[in-house]
Amino acid sequence: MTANPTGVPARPLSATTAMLDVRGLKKVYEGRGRSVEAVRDLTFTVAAGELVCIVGPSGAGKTTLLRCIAGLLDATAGEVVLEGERVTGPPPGMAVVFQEYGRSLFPWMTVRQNVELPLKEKKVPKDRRRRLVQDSLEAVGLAEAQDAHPWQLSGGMQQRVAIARAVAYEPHLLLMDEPFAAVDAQTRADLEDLVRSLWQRLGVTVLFVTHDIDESVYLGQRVIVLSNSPTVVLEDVPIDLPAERDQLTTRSLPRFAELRSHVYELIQLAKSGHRPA
Amino acid sequence: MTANPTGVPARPLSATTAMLDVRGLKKVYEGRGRSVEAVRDLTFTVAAGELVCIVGPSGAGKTTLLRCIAGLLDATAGEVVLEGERVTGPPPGMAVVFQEYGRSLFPWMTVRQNVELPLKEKKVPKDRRRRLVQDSLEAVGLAEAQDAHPWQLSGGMQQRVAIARAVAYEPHLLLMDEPFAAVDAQTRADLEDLVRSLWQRLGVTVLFVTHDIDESVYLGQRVIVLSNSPTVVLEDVPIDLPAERDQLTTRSLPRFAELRSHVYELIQLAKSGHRPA
Amino acid sequence: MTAATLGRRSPPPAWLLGLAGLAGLVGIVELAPRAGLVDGRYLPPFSAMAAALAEQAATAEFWQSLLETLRGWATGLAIAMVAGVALGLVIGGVPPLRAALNSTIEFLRPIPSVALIPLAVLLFGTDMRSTLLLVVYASFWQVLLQVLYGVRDVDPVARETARSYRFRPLTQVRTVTWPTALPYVMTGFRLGAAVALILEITGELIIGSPGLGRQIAVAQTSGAVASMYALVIVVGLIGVTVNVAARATERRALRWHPSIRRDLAG
Amino acid sequence: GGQSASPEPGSSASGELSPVKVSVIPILDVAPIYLGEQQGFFAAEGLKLEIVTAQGGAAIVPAVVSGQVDVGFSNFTSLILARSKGLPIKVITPGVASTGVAGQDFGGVVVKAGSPIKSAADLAGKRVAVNTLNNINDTTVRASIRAAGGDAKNVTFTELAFPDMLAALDKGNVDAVQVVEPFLATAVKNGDRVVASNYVDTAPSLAIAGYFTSQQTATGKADLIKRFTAAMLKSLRYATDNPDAVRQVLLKYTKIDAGLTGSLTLPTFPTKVDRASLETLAKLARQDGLVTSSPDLTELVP
Amino acid sequence: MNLMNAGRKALLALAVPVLLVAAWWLATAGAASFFWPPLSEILAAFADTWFSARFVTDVLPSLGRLLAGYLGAVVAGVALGTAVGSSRTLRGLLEPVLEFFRAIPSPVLVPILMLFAGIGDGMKILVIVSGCVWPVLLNTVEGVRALDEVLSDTARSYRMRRRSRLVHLVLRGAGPQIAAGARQALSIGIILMVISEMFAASNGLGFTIIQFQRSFAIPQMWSGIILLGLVGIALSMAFRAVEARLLRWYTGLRTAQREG
Ligand SMILES: Nc1ncnc2c1ncn2[C@@H]1O[C@H](COP(=O)(O)OP(=O)(O)OP(=O)(O)O)[C@@H](O)[C@H]1O
Ligand SMILES: Nc1ncnc2c1ncn2[C@@H]1O[C@H](COP(=O)(O)OP(=O)(O)OP(=O)(O)O)[C@@H](O)[C@H]1O
Ligand SMILES: [Mg+2]
Ligand SMILES: [Mg+2]
Repeated sequence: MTANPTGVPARPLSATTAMLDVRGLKKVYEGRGRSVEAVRDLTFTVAAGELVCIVGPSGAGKTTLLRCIAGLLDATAGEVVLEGERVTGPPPGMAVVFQEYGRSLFPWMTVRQNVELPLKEKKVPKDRRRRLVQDSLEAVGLAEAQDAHPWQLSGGMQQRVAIARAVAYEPHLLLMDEPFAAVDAQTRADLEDLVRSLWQRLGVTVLFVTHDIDESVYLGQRVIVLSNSPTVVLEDVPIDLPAERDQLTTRSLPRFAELRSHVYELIQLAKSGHRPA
Repeated sequence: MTANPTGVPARPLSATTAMLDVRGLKKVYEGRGRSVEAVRDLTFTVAAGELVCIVGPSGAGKTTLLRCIAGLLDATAGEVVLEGERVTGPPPGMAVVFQEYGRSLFPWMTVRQNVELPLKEKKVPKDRRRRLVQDSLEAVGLAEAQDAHPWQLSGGMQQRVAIARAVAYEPHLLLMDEPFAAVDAQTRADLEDLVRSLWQRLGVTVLFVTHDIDESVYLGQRVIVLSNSPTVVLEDVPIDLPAERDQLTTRSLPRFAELRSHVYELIQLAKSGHRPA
Repeated sequence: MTAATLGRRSPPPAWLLGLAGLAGLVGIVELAPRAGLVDGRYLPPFSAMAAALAEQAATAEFWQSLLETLRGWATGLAIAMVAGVALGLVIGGVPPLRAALNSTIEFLRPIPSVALIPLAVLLFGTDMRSTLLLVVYASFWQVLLQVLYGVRDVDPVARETARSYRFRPLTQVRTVTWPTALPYVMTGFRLGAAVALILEITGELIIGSPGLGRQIAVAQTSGAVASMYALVIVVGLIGVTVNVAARATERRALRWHPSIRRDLAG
Repeated sequence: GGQSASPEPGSSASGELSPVKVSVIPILDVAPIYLGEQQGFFAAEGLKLEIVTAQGGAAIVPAVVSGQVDVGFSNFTSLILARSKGLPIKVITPGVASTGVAGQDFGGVVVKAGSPIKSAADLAGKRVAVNTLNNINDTTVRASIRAAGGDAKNVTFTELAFPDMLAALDKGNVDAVQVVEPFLATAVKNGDRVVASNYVDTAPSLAIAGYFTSQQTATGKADLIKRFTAAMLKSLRYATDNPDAVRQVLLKYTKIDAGLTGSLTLPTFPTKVDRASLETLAKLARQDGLVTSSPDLTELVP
Repeated sequence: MNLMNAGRKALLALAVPVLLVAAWWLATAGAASFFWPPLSEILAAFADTWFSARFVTDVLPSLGRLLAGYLGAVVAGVALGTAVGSSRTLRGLLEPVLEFFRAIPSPVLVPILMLFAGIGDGMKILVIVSGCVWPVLLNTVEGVRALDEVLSDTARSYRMRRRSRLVHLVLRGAGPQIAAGARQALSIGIILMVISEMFAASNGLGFTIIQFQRSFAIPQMWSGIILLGLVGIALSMAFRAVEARLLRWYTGLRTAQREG
């Protein structure tokens, strides 16, 4: 982890500090009769401690990409290299917030148990565990629902439990797949700031899939825009906004508006089937 | 159904044309030890052919409200009256897009079968059924995925299947629970226009739950803002934008900006626990 | 304002319905022979069975037999449950193992316990261990198969969650596989319990190890029809009791499961 | 068999009784052993009798062969079958025999009152239930038919447990049933008609079943078996002399209705294994194809 | 590649049986025990016993009854199970009665059945049904109860009629668990085929095995047991082929993210 006294991670300087290296990734889903080339050729690098957003049309293969990086899915071709090692299974110190947040919570456990379980597995001492669980649930605004079961919660609340679980885990690689899709605008803004502060505090590397273009620009140091399926990288947009961001000022910067409309145009291009030469 | 030659439904004139009447609705979830008063007292009316958006903090009870209206859940107190009749079970001619879109698709059926089944139930003749299925799948951009099973699709694609199913059904009451949460910005815009055109074409009454404030203002004739749980109506905001809307011009109207920041403030109020006197 | 739920009458409690059902059965058994639908000499009316039962219940031998039966049954079932669940989780969790053992399991499952009786007797004589062997053999497969199907039911997203947080294999089994399989295991328990009881009785009946089954055999060969049915009623009631217990356990252990949730929600 | 005098109860003079485990079927036939126990004949021989019950040969024969029990009770046809397959067993005492009086035996073939079947010969071409196929009861029924001049080849035997037979007869599922007591008495009480006494028709006083042990036990525990034999013979004799005691003891180990015991026809309890009967049974077994060659009966009954 | 895969699969499937047979062979090779004859003797008896007229006179009728009983049980179990699983009142009313009957052993139940069904093939089929129906019934009940709420709400909100809800939602949704029950019932059916032939029979596979047992034809009896096992394997293979077709969606759903 990059210890950074200023609390502001530096942009990557060279490829040698690459945390994550996706090389020529290709994924074809084989089914009876139906074979889908979801991802054709993805190559990009993420430096340690970077926060990268990924956007792309629905069905572009963002989830597929994340699963490959997480070591949950075997690629058809190409490879994913994490901290110099080829990914063959879930690496240690990684947390994933799944798009299917509802199904990723264990219905037989309470909210607290769900958040606490990975910490137990990580052998975090009891009182620290307690504190982490408490803090993360408070951070997502669910301190009161600790003893409820996931199926007693609304969709947005479930999603926040999944986020709390990932946050409490203190990963150094955090993969989030549309993690704020089910929460209201205000909560969303709060959670965005939560992710940014977590990232700054712990120096965690974050890959963040989202459909909200404003969100991608507000959060990321880079936004990778994917093409339509079969997917390639359409453009890797560096976000040259000041590192210190806040909901009001950052979003009202002219540069913000420029970037967001640029990304929006890219998405429109992607949806209309445009592919890089 | 309001036949309307201009394609633009009129605002409701009096309470006598009320399609839907929610009166003092209260819902308390009783569980072992944990009893949650999700909805305390909701009263509002929706005229026939109206398009009403509902926004509110995560966990406010929007889904609960929709389920009560759909006749899927018994209220603890109060009542829902639909076209003069008290709702005790799902009324005919209603379509619902559930928030848990993934779980609402039949995994043993293909996409086409999923969309077609309710039409078969409605005894729509075969060729018309074919056309409706084809048209609606094309409208959501899934014409190619017809023969896939839902679990072979991405999250956003699944959600669009659920939308296509509701659209093909040609309901006269359409309840949608965050139906565009999992799709990209461009698709979202397209789907918003799809809902509006459907509404104008068929005169269907629409209740639309969303977390996207821009979306609620862009789509609705009214936006009902709910308070924090236990829920009451915080404000019923009439959207006095021209009936003819389009993504570019409408969204750049000054009145649009005013309305959206008004709704946003209301949401912030709601989240901070403010309740009407 | 009236409650919206007013229209719905809550159904009578399950135990009341259950008693009504059993009462109906009693009524049929009482009336059928009286009305001449069956010959009362071969299926006596319920009252005759009840009288015979009362007579039996006054003897120490009856209670001794009941105890023997219950002991043999519980021991056998416990062994079968533990073995079935443990092996089921292992075999189901390791696909190559499953592929390797499939045909063997399918070969062994349909071997009827009655065919094994001489072998059991050869090994253990006519005491309770012979019967125990049959009980375990028969109920083990029921539990095993249920567990295998239960393990298959794990939600892939839940499994991936566990994998991504690098749960150790044992934790994965404990926190993901086991809860998913639990409803199947409960059904396996209920199936196994009845099969174990049946084999316990059959074993006692044929091998002659002590218990209710031997009493039934004696009654049968003596032509004491009412006494025999009285004992059968006892066996049936054991089955009913076990099920009540299983259901009660289920309501606690599966509180989170849709089936129980729906019941509790009303 | 001479009086094996038993003033000193074998080796266990100290009152310490040696256990002997006997596996029997809980039916009328084994009343003498219960009587003998009651009368203390076994204790007098220094034996502590332990009776275990089973439903048939499936459990009894393996138990005896494996030495799990010392003595078993079985019908002679079964034992002939076992011996012919090479099972090392030996008959040590007789058990029951037919009364030898036609119409007044403890087993017989019964038909419904109105049945056209009047004699064993009429059974030809009919459906007859026996409790086990290819065993003593169907071979003796065939013998009975042959004796009456009927065609024994085309009888259809069906296997039914004794307790189920009368119901099947009532329902017309079968035309005749071969039953033993107490079902015979019940049948007569129901008004059914006995058309043949198959045991009597086979041989004058057919030995039907007896007590046996395994070769290994016979040599390894020779003394125990000797004492058992002595006590058993005493019991058989006592049973023959005290029919009322037999009827009484039935109430103890069976659940036969007390009102019925008086009307039961008791079998005889011989004290000598009737070699001639065994030869007859062996011949029938070969004739009906149960065995391919007659076993050496001297090995079975030394 | 595909061929190699198939080869590996076959090897995996055969390894354990081959090992076990070898172990059995070795363990009994020199044995003198009357009840554990050498495997070679059993196999010799197998050919003599079953590759003969007996196949037609005993094995086929048994298999016919088995199939009839099994199918009857599956239909009855699914029908009753759906009804009981969907209605809480019905479940409360019937469950204790069903549990009562479930606990009654066949040696006791069969005589009662004979009172009503006589002693013919009908009775034997009924005996098979009476045993096979339970796993199907219990699993169906539980499967129906465990249906996803959102899915049944979807069906309700589109006002699917009772019939199509049954066909398209309940039966398909409970399918995986019904399959578990039906699979259980298969081997129970074989066992009950044998048991049913212990009563009032004069032919059949089970009858023959019991006859062998009673007449101490031990190698023949063992060969019969082996035949039962083989029947079990054959039927379960057929079952799995059917299951794989009907539950293709389920396999896909459950392994969707696992495979590459
Ligand atoms: N299990 C599967 N079997 C077959 N095809 C699949 C499977 N999972 C995904 N796909 C296909 O792969 C493509 C990419 O899917 P993926 O879920 O990665 O998209 P996504 O970018 O996450 O989309 P969304 O934004 O809608 O979630 C889609 O076309 C989808 O149909
Ligand atoms: N089955 C249930 N049992 C108990 N409590 C429930 C249940 N369903 C919902 N609740 C509670 O009711 C409240 C409202 O839930 P609801 O799902 O209606 O919220 P929502 O407005 O749809 O939220 P979101 O925007 O996050 O989907 C929440 O506090 C939730 O915990
Ligand atoms: Mg996705
Ligand atoms: Mg909701």
